[in-house]
Amino acid sequence: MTTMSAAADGQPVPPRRSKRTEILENRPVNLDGFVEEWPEVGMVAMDSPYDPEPSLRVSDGVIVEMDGRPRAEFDFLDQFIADHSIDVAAAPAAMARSAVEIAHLLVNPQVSRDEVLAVSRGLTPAKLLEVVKTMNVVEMMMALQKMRARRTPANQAHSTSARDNPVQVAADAAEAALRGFRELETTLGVVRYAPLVAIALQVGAQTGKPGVLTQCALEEATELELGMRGITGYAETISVYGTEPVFCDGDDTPWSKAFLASAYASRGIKMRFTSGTGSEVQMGNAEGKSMLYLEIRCILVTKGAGVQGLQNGSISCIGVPGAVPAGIRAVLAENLIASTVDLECASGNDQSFSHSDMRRTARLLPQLLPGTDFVCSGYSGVPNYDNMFAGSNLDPEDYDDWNVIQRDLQVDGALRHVPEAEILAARGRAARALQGVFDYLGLPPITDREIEAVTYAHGSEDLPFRDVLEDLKGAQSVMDRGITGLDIVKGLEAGGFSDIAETLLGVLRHRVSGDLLHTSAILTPELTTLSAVNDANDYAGPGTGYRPTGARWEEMKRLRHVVSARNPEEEVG
Amino acid sequence: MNATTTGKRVLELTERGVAAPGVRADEIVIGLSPAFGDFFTKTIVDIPLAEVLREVLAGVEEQGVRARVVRFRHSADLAVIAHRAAALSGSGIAVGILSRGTTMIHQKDLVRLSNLELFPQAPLMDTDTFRKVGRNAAQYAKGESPQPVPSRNDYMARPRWQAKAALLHIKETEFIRAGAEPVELDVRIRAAQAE
Amino acid sequence: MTANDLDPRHDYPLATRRPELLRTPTGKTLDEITMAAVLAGEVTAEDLRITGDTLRLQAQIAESADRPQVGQNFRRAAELTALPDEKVLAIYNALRPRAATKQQLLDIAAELERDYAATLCAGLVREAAAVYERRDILAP
Amino acid sequence: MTLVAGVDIGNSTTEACAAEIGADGEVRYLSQALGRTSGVKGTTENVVGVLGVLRQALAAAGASPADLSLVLVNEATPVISGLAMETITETIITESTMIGHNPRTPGGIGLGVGTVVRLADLPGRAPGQPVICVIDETIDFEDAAAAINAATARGVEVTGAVVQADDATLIANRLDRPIPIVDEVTLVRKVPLGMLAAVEVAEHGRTIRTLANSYGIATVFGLDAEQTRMIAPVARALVGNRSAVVVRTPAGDITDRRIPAGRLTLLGEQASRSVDVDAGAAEIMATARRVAPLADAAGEPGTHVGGMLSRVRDGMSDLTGTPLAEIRIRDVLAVDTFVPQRVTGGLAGEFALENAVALAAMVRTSKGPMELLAEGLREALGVAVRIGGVEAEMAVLGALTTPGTGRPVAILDLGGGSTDAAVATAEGDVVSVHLAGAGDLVTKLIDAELGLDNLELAEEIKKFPLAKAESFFHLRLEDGTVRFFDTPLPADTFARVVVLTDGGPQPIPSRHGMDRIRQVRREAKRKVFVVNAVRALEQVVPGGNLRGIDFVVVLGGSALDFEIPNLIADSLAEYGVVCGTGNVRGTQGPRNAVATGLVANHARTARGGTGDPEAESCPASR
Repeated sequence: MTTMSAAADGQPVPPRRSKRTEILENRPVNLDGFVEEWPEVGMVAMDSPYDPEPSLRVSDGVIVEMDGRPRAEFDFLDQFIADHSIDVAAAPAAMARSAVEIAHLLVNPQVSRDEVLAVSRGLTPAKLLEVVKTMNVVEMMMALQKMRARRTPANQAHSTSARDNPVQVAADAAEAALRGFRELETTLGVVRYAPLVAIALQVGAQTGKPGVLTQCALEEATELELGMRGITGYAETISVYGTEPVFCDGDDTPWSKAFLASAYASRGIKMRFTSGTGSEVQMGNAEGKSMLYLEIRCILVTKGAGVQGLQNGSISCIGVPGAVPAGIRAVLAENLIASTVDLECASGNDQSFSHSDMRRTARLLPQLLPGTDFVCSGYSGVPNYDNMFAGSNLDPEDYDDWNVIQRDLQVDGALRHVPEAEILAARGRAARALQGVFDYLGLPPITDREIEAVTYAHGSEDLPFRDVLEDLKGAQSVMDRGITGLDIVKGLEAGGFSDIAETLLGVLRHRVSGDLLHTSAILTPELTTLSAVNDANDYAGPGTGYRPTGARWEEMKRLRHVVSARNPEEEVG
Repeated sequence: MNATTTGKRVLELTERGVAAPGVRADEIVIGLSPAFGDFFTKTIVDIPLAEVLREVLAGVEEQGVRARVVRFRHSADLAVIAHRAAALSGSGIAVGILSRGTTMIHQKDLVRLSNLELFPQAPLMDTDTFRKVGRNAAQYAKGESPQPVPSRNDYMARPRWQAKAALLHIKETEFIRAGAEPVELDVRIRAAQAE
Repeated sequence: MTANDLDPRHDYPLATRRPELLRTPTGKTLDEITMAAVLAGEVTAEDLRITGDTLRLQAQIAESADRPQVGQNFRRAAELTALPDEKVLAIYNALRPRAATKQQLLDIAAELERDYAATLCAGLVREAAAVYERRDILAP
Repeated sequence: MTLVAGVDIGNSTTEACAAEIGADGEVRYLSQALGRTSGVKGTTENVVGVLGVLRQALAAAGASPADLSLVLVNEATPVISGLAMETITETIITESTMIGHNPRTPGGIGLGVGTVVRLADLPGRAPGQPVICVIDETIDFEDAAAAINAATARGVEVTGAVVQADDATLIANRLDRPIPIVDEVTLVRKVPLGMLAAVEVAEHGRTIRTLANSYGIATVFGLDAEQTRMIAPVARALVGNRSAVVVRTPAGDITDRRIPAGRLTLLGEQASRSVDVDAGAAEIMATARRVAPLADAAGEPGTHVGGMLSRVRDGMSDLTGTPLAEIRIRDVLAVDTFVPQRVTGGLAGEFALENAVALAAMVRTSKGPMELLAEGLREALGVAVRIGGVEAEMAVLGALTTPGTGRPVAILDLGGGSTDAAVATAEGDVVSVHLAGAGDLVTKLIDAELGLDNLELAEEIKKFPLAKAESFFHLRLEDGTVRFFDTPLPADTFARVVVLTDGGPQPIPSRHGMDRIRQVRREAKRKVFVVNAVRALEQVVPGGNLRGIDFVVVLGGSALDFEIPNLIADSLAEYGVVCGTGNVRGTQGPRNAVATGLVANHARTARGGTGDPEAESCPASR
C-alpha cells in the first residue's frame, strides 16, 4: 500500500483580512480549543441520541431492568447502582413522573429540598439525565441554590509549591485560611517531600484560621497513612469513572472503591469521591454515551457507596466539555445532580480552563451565584506556576476580582478582603510556627531569612532555596519516627504557639466523634461541626435560605480601595 | 533534484509484509500507530508526519544506528505499540509514535506499562524533540546513557488541546484491525517539487 | 438515656451535644484529651481514633437523616476498626479488577466473618465476587 | 545496682547507652540508641533530641526514665566547620583559533585543510581551491550534502566541514566523497571566514594525531619556529580529542590563565604567613604547618579568598549566634580539585577541567551553655544529670572497649564536619585535636568534580558503591562482578551508571563512566580523610612521630563508610601502625564510643579506682 500526504503547490497569496478580524483573531479566547460534536463516540455534552431511554422494572424488591437493559446484561456500574443507589421502594412512583414534572420540583422554590429527595432517590441515571435536559442554566442555578446540602456555602483552596517548599505552603495556607477557605488541599512535585509539606499545610491552616481542614493528594496508602496519623484531615482524590472499561483502567471497581470508603471512615477520616464529565471520552471508551450520562453513573456509584460527597464538575478533563457545545451547561448539571441525590458537592472550578478572563468568569458564575458546598474544589492559593495540580481556574491574582464580584452581586463566595497588615502577620506567624515545630521535631531548620522572604513573597520564585537533601532526610524521619498530629501539637506548644497548639488539638479531637464524617461537614472557626445534618439547606424561595447579611455582609463590603463617604479624600478599610 | 528545507516533503510508506523479529544489535524499531501517514498527515500541532518520521530517522542515523519502521494496526495504545515494536527490535529498543505526536521510547524487557522515556504531551512535540527522540533511542541501543530529553509542561495546554487530542485518539482507534500483524514498511521521504 | 434513640436534630454533633456517649479506643472521654494530658504523655495517637461503637452511633444519625447508604458505610467502617491497616489495604487490593480469583475473594469474606465478625464487609466482598465472575474481571 | 545512661551529643547525631552499674563498679551495658541532634550542639535546643534518644535506649532496655539514677552528658566540644570552593584557573581562547570539543558523533575520518567559507558561498568559489565549509543550523542536512556534492562536482575541493547542528554523520553519509566533519559547534557563526583552517576526525576509539601535535599543526599551516612555539598550547589543549578544528588567525591564542584568587593570611599563635590561594593546596597546607597552631585566618578583602572566608564566618556566626568579630578560624584544610567549567571564547560550548581549591575551615566557638542544657534535661527527666568528662577522653575510653586494643592508643573520629583525633599515652594522658574537613567536604568535592550540582546525589555516591545497569536483569558492579536479578530493574536505571543505595539503584545523570566516578569518589575521600588522618595524628602523637603509637581506632559516622577505613589503614600501614575500625564494647562498631566512655568513666570514678575500662566486664548487650 502506498499513501501520500497532499503537497501544497506554490505559495498562494493569503486573502486580505479586516483589521477587526485580526483583533478578534488575537483575542485570548481563540487560544482555547473547540471541537465539533461526535455523538457516536461520546464527544457530546449531554444531548445524544445514543443515550438510553429511562426505564425501570422491579421484581421482588430487586431491579430487573434499568434504562432499557435487563439485569442479566447489566455492566458492573448498572448493577452497583441498581442494588445500592436507587431506593426500590420510592422508584416506581418517582419514575412514573415525567421529566418536566421532576424538573419543576427542582426549580419550584415552594417544593422543599426533602420533597425533591423523596423523588430523586428513586431515579435511574437516564431519568436524571432526562430531567436536567429539560432545564436551562438559570433553572439549574435555581435548583442548585435549593439542592445544595449545606446551608452555608464554603470554598476550598490549593496550597502547593513548585519547589515543595514547606515554608511557602505554610504561609500560603495561612493566608488562604485567613481569606476564608475552609478546606485546603496540597500535593507534591517530589512525593517524598509529602510529610513536611503536609505538616506545613496543617500548621499554616490552623494559624490562619482555626478549624480549616487539610488534605494531601497522594497514592492511596500514603494518603491514608498521613490521614491516620492526624497530619492531614480529609481525603478527596478517590476517582470513579462512568464506563466499566475505564473504571477497570483506573484499576478499581465500584466495590473496591466502596470498601476504600469504609476504610477511611473506619479511621475517622472525612472523604469524598472525585469524578467528572469528559474522562471517559478522553480515554477513548465512552461506549457512545454522552459525557453527562456517564457522569450521572459516577454520581450514583458515589451515592451507593455511602460516601458523603463528591468532587465533580469535569475537574481535570475540563478541556473536553469546555470544547463542545453546551459543555459548561453539562458541568453545571453534574454539580446539580450530585446535590440532587443528597451528596456534598465540591464543584470544580479547580483546573486551568481558558485563556480568556471573560470565559473563566462565565464558567465560574453558575456555581458561585447559587452557592455550592465548596464553590471551587481548588481555588489556587498560590500563583498558577506553583500549582502542582496543573493550574486552577482562579489564582491569587484573582482575589480582588472575586471579592468585588461578591460585593457587586451580594453573593457569598466564602472569601473576604483582608488588609495587608493582617495577611503579613498571618504569613509570618505561620512560618515562625512551622520553624518552631521543625525545631522541636529536629527537622531541617527554617531560617529567619526564609521567614522574612515568605512573608512578603508571591510565589516560590521569591524564596531562598532550601537544602533539599536535608529536607528529604527530615521527611523520611517523620515517617520512620512515627510522627503524628500530636507531635505537631507538642511542637507548637514548645515553640510558644499555645493558641495554635490548642486549635490543632481541638481539630484532632474531632477524630474521636466522627461528626465530620457526615454529609458536607466542615469545622467552623469555633471548631463546631457544620454539616447537612445540623445546617441543612432550607432555601424555600425569596427571603429564605442562606443570604449574606449582618456582619458577613459588612465584611464583604470591604475592598482594597473604597472611597470614604465621610471624607472622600480618604479610603476606608 | 533540488531539495529545499522550505518545500513540503512527501511521505511514502510501502508495505513489505509481516514484520519479523530483528537480529542486528545495531537496529531499533520505530513503531507507527494504525493511521500514521495514512488517514493522518500531521500531528495535533500540524507538524507533517513526513517531518516527524524524517527527524526520528535522522536522529537514529546520526548515531550510526539503523532503524526499521513497522506499522501496528491491532492497537492505538502507545504503550502496546512501543512495547511490541521493542520485541521486534534487534537491540530491544523501540520508539512508538501515535499520529497526534505522542511518543515513547521502550525496551523489550520492561513491563508494558513502564517505559524508558515518555512524551505524553503531543502539543509540545516539535521537530527538534523528535530528532532527540531518535538520538536517544539509538544511544540506548548502543548501550550509552543518554540524558533523557527534558520533559516540558504547560498548564494552558489543557484548554487548547485536550478535546482535540481526544478526537484524534478516537479517530485513530477507528483504524484498529483486531488481530492484524505488524507490517514492515519501506519509507521514502522526498521533496514534493521533485514530481 | 441510652444511645438507641438518637435524634439528629438534638443529638448532633455528638461532640458537643452528646459527649458522654463518646470514648476513645483506650476508654477516655473527650474532656480528658487536654493539652496538659498530651504534654504529660497521657494522651497518645491511639486516643485520637474513632471506635466501632461511635461509628454505629453516627450510622444511626445518618439513617435518621434519611441517608441509609451513608449509614451502611459507617456500619461497614465500624467493622473495619478491628482490622490492622495492612489487612485493610490488602483487602482493598484484592478487590481491584483481575486481582483475585473467586475463591480468594470468598476466602477473604470468610475470614472477615470468622475473625472480625465483619458480616457487612463480608457481604460486600461476596457480592463483588459474584459480579466480577459475571463480568469476567476475576484473576485468571 | 544503679541504672545510668551515657549521652553523646554530636554535631549531627546524638547517641546514648544505658547500663547497670553494680556495687563493685561492674558495668553491664543494656542498650543503646541514636538519633538526629536537635539544634546546634551544646545548646538547650539539644534537649528534645536527647530525650528522644534516651527514651529509645531505655525502652530497648525495658526501663523508663523514672528508673534512672543518673544521666551522664559529654562536654560538647564547640567546634563547627564550614566549606567554600573557588576556581583558580581559566581557559581562554582568543580569536576563535580552535574548536576542541568532543561531539559524540563527528562525521567522516581524516584531515582536511582549506580556507573557511560559508556553505552559501560555495557556488561562488573557483575550482581548485581547497575549502572548509561552515554550516549553520538553519541548513537542512540533505541541502548541505547536496551543496557540497555540487561544489565537488564542479571541482571545488571541499576538504572538511564545521557544523552547528548534530548532523555530521547525516551529512557525511550523503556525500559522494567523504570528508571529516565536526558538529555541535554552537557558536558556528563566530568561526572566522577567509582564514586557513584544518579539520581532523579520528576513527572510532582513536584520538586525533595531527592537530594534537605542535609539529603537525606547523606542517599543516607551514609555520616557522616562533609561530610553532605560539601554537603549542593549542596542540596541548586538543590532546585526547576525537575531533578538532584549528583556524590560523593572526593573533589567535589559547591561554591557561590563573585567576588571582587573593592571599590567605594564616595567623599562628607565634607567627603569621600569607600564601596565594592560586598556589594550590600543597602550598597552603605547608604554610599552615609552618604557623601551627593556628589562631585565626583572614582572606585578602575584595578577592575570592576574602569572599570564601567571609562566607564561612557568616555561616558560622548565623548558626551559633556568635558575633562575627568573635569567630576564630582554628584550622583550615585546603584541597586541590578540578571542576568542569565552560571555556571562555570556545565556540562549541567546550568544557575544560579547571583547577579549583576547596577550603574547609573550622571554628571554635565560645563554650556552649552546657549547664543550661543539663538543667533542661534535669527538668524534663526528673533525674540527676552530670556533665562528665572531656569528649576526647571519653571517646578514648569507649574506643578501648574494642577487643584487641591497648594503650598507647590513638583514635580518629571521622565525622561530617570535622576530623578529630586523640591519643592516650600509657600514663593515661589524653591529647586531642579537631581538624577541619570531613564527610561534608568529600560530598562537595564529588559534586563539583562530577559537575552534578546535586548534593543529595553526591552524598549517595559517597556512601554507596557503583554499578552499571547493562540490562534490566543484571548489574555490572564496580569491582567487575555481575549481579543478576529475577525482577526487572527500574526503567530509569537502564544503561546508566547507578549508585546502589539502600533504596535501590539510583541512576546518575551524567556522561561520566563508572570508572571515572569511582576514581573521583576515592580521590575525594583520600584527599580529605587520609590527609586529615595523618595530619591529625601528627598533631597528637608525642613528637609528631606516627611510629610512636601502636594502635589507631577509627570511630564516627564516616568510619561506617565502605572504603574510608581501608584507605586510612593502607596509608598508615607504612608507619607500622595497627589501624582498624573500632568495635565499641565488641558489638557497636564505630558507634557509641563517647556514650560508652562516659559510663565507663563514671563506674571507674564511682569505684574510686583509676583502672582501665578493659578491666571491666563488657558483656555483649542483648
